[in-house]
Amino acid sequence: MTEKLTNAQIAWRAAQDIADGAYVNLGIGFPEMVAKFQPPGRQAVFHTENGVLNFGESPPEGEEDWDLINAGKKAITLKPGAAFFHHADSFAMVRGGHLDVAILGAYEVAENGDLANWSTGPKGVPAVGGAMDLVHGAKRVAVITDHVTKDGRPKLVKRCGLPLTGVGCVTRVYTSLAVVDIESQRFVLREKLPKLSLDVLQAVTGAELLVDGTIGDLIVPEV
Amino acid sequence: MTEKLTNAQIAWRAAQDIADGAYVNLGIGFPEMVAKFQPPGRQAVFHTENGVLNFGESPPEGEEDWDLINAGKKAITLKPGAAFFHHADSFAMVRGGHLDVAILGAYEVAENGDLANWSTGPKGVPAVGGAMDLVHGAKRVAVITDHVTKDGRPKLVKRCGLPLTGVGCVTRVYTSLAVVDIESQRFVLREKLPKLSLDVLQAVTGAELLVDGTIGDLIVPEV
Amino acid sequence: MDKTVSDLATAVAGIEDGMTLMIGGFGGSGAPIELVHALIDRFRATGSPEGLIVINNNAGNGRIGIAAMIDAGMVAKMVCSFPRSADPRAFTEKYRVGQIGLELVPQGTLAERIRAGGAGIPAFYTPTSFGTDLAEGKPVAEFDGRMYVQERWLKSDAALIKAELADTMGNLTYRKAARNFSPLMAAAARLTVVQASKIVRPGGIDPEQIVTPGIFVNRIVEVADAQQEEALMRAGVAYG
Amino acid sequence: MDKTVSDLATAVAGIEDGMTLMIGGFGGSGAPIELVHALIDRFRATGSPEGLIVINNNAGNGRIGIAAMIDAGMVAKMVCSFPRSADPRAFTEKYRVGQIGLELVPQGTLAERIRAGGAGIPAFYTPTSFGTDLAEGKPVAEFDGRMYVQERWLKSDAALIKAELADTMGNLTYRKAARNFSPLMAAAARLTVVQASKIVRPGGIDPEQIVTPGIFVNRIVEVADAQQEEALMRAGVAYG
Repeated sequence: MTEKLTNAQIAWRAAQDIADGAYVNLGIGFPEMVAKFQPPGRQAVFHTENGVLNFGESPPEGEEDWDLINAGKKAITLKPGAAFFHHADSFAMVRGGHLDVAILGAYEVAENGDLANWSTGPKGVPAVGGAMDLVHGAKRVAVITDHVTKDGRPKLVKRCGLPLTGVGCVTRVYTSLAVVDIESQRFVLREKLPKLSLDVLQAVTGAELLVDGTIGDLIVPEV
Repeated sequence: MTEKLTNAQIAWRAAQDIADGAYVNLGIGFPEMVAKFQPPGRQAVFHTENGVLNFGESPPEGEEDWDLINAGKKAITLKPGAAFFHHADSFAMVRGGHLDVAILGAYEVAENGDLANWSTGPKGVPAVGGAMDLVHGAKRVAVITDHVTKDGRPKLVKRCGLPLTGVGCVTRVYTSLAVVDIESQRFVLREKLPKLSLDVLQAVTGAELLVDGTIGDLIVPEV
Repeated sequence: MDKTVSDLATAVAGIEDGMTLMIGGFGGSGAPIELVHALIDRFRATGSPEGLIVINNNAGNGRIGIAAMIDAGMVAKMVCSFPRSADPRAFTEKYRVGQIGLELVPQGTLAERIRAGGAGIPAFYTPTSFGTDLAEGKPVAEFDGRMYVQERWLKSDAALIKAELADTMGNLTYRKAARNFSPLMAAAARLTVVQASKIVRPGGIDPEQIVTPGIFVNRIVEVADAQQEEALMRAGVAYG
Repeated sequence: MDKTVSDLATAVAGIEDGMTLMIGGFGGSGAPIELVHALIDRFRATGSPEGLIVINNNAGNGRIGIAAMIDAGMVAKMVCSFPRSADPRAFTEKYRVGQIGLELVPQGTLAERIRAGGAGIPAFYTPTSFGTDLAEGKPVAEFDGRMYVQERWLKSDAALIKAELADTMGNLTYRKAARNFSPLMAAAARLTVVQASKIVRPGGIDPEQIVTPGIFVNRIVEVADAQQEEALMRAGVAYG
């Protein structure tokens, strides 16, 4: 398994499923990259938990306004039509089902839709941020992740071993090898890298991959 | 019992207990009159449930702005430092204990602090408005009322017979004859009209009036 | 993204029989008269929508707006805090003969239930109404030695809202005390329809001054010289 | 009514040992650095206040603000959603050796609990954290077929808030995303202390644009050129 998508390519693939005008929250870190890859002609409205709708890219270094940041504490800019609001209103948007999509990273995703992405166990300082709210709020919760951990263990699993972020919340996973939906508490394979055999993919996946109809080719440009 | 305070005089007496800078909600109707009688040098900030703080008197007829009204749907004006807010924030002020005083009318007040002021029984169309919220929100809930009903029955009673607005919520009652505190579920007489004997007052009161210390003279100017 | 629609009929399309409908306003302030009348026009032309559950602080005034909806026979039930307004004839007449239902809710609880609906909070506890007839049948609980009543969220199929400024993305401001329930209802409805005095381009409203962010709004129609319910009522106007 | 006080020391007077203290800000945006440092100054001079429970989204950054309070030994426990910031040394060092407590709360639940504290809602239900370690020991309930966790309000003895404009009656606006938790905390604290970039006369802020009405504010102090926590941290500044 030498061939796999880069993080940017995973983000690109996820971005293709975001409709024009969708309200979207991108998790801190890797998921933030999704914003770069919106298809031409589509413009999503990005939400950040700390009280901004419709923010844009980072300003050039030296031009930061540190009162204008995103949930990852990075400096941002505003697009026309942006709005500020306080934290309770911000999480009313999240919890109240007003976001169309949340795209988050993962340590583990289970075939029942459970997600673990906030704690790697009892060591260190625990920190949860807005992840637990996002997984129970957005109309669609998607995950982007490498298909396996750095030491080669599956991140798509039968049941999560790490502390959960949310129960039965994830509906689609974009990985470095495949696009997998979660339906009726099972992984359903939608797309895979064209040269990758189903057997090899299954071998690096911690639970059974169902096939329901055609498996699409996961073809992503160099980005 | 020919001599008693007018409504305006009852309102005047209640107004004397409002501190400078207090945040105050006055119930619809008779209690609204309290605003007129603030002692010189004191300025309360009046709250209306429909989302205005620091409103002033009614504008002259013909100059009403019907987007600027109070809870009684009367046209109002703004004082400098006024603020608008939505209904959830308005009742956060009420329910969250941010008002110093609410002054309300009453059908009945019981010695245990129960108040009945929203329904005279099953006939007619019931309507409650913000009364039930106010009685459980303000730091001090006071009632202004005639001492007896139009047909002479006591309005200060042992237990309310009419549907309750709130349980154990009233701490002071200003009537046409007396000022009565409610302490430890008992009426404690604080002031009475100078010429009124305790016996006569007790006879038109539906529960025992305790005396705890001096009874002040309830002296109110012509207003 | 442009949420603007060209006319009132399009704005209220999709509001159908039996739906729950939140309507902004406190008395006449903030009442979206033109949207309500557009819905009445459709009912007169097609017989629909009827059997509506309408959520508003009041139950209509005079013979216009919600009162005219009630007169027309479109409303099965009102959810409100104060159905006795200056001129509550329309509601009172139907209520007395059992032709309209009423769920009476304390005003702050009404506001908080709608706020909860928009915020994804299915239930909360409030001291309001504890020990009264309006708490009958509701769960109660003690917290820190005080008793509270459990109340449930209110959501709706649609909301009709009157705003002052809107941008084409649905960001809104309100005018004075016309704000009242509208920001809460905008968030609690599946379909939020707004009449605004003026529609501006995105960026035409200072991001600091937006009261309702566009995420809560689905459709906007410009009604430049909106009617004021209180003025209509005092003039004795009847709709239709 | 004039809620203005002349200096920072007066502004933070009355915050005593063992109190629960809400501090506005999300990361550096909205952090009331000058008020926090005034409290540290008093601690250095008098040994008080200490044993504080501090509520903030984070647990301090670098060697300034809340981090400097932790360094100084004033904080017994943090209530926050994300104690791992860019430079969380101060908290991490004390946490690892058991010298500081932590109540970890999901960010939206933290916001809603503070909002509930200010709004007189002792408890509410949220889907957030259901089935996770952070829901352990909390009551759960089913509504409409879905499971929810019961959460309690958060109140505090005092709140330290950074605003943009204030009028002398305590009406406030904020600057951009510096708003975050501050309007909620202002309502949830018994004593709300505000540092504002500018204090104006009543009427100096448009009533439509006030974010925090003055009823939630007790004291205001003008800090014209307030420091920005993020900039201080990047410059490697340590307080004291």
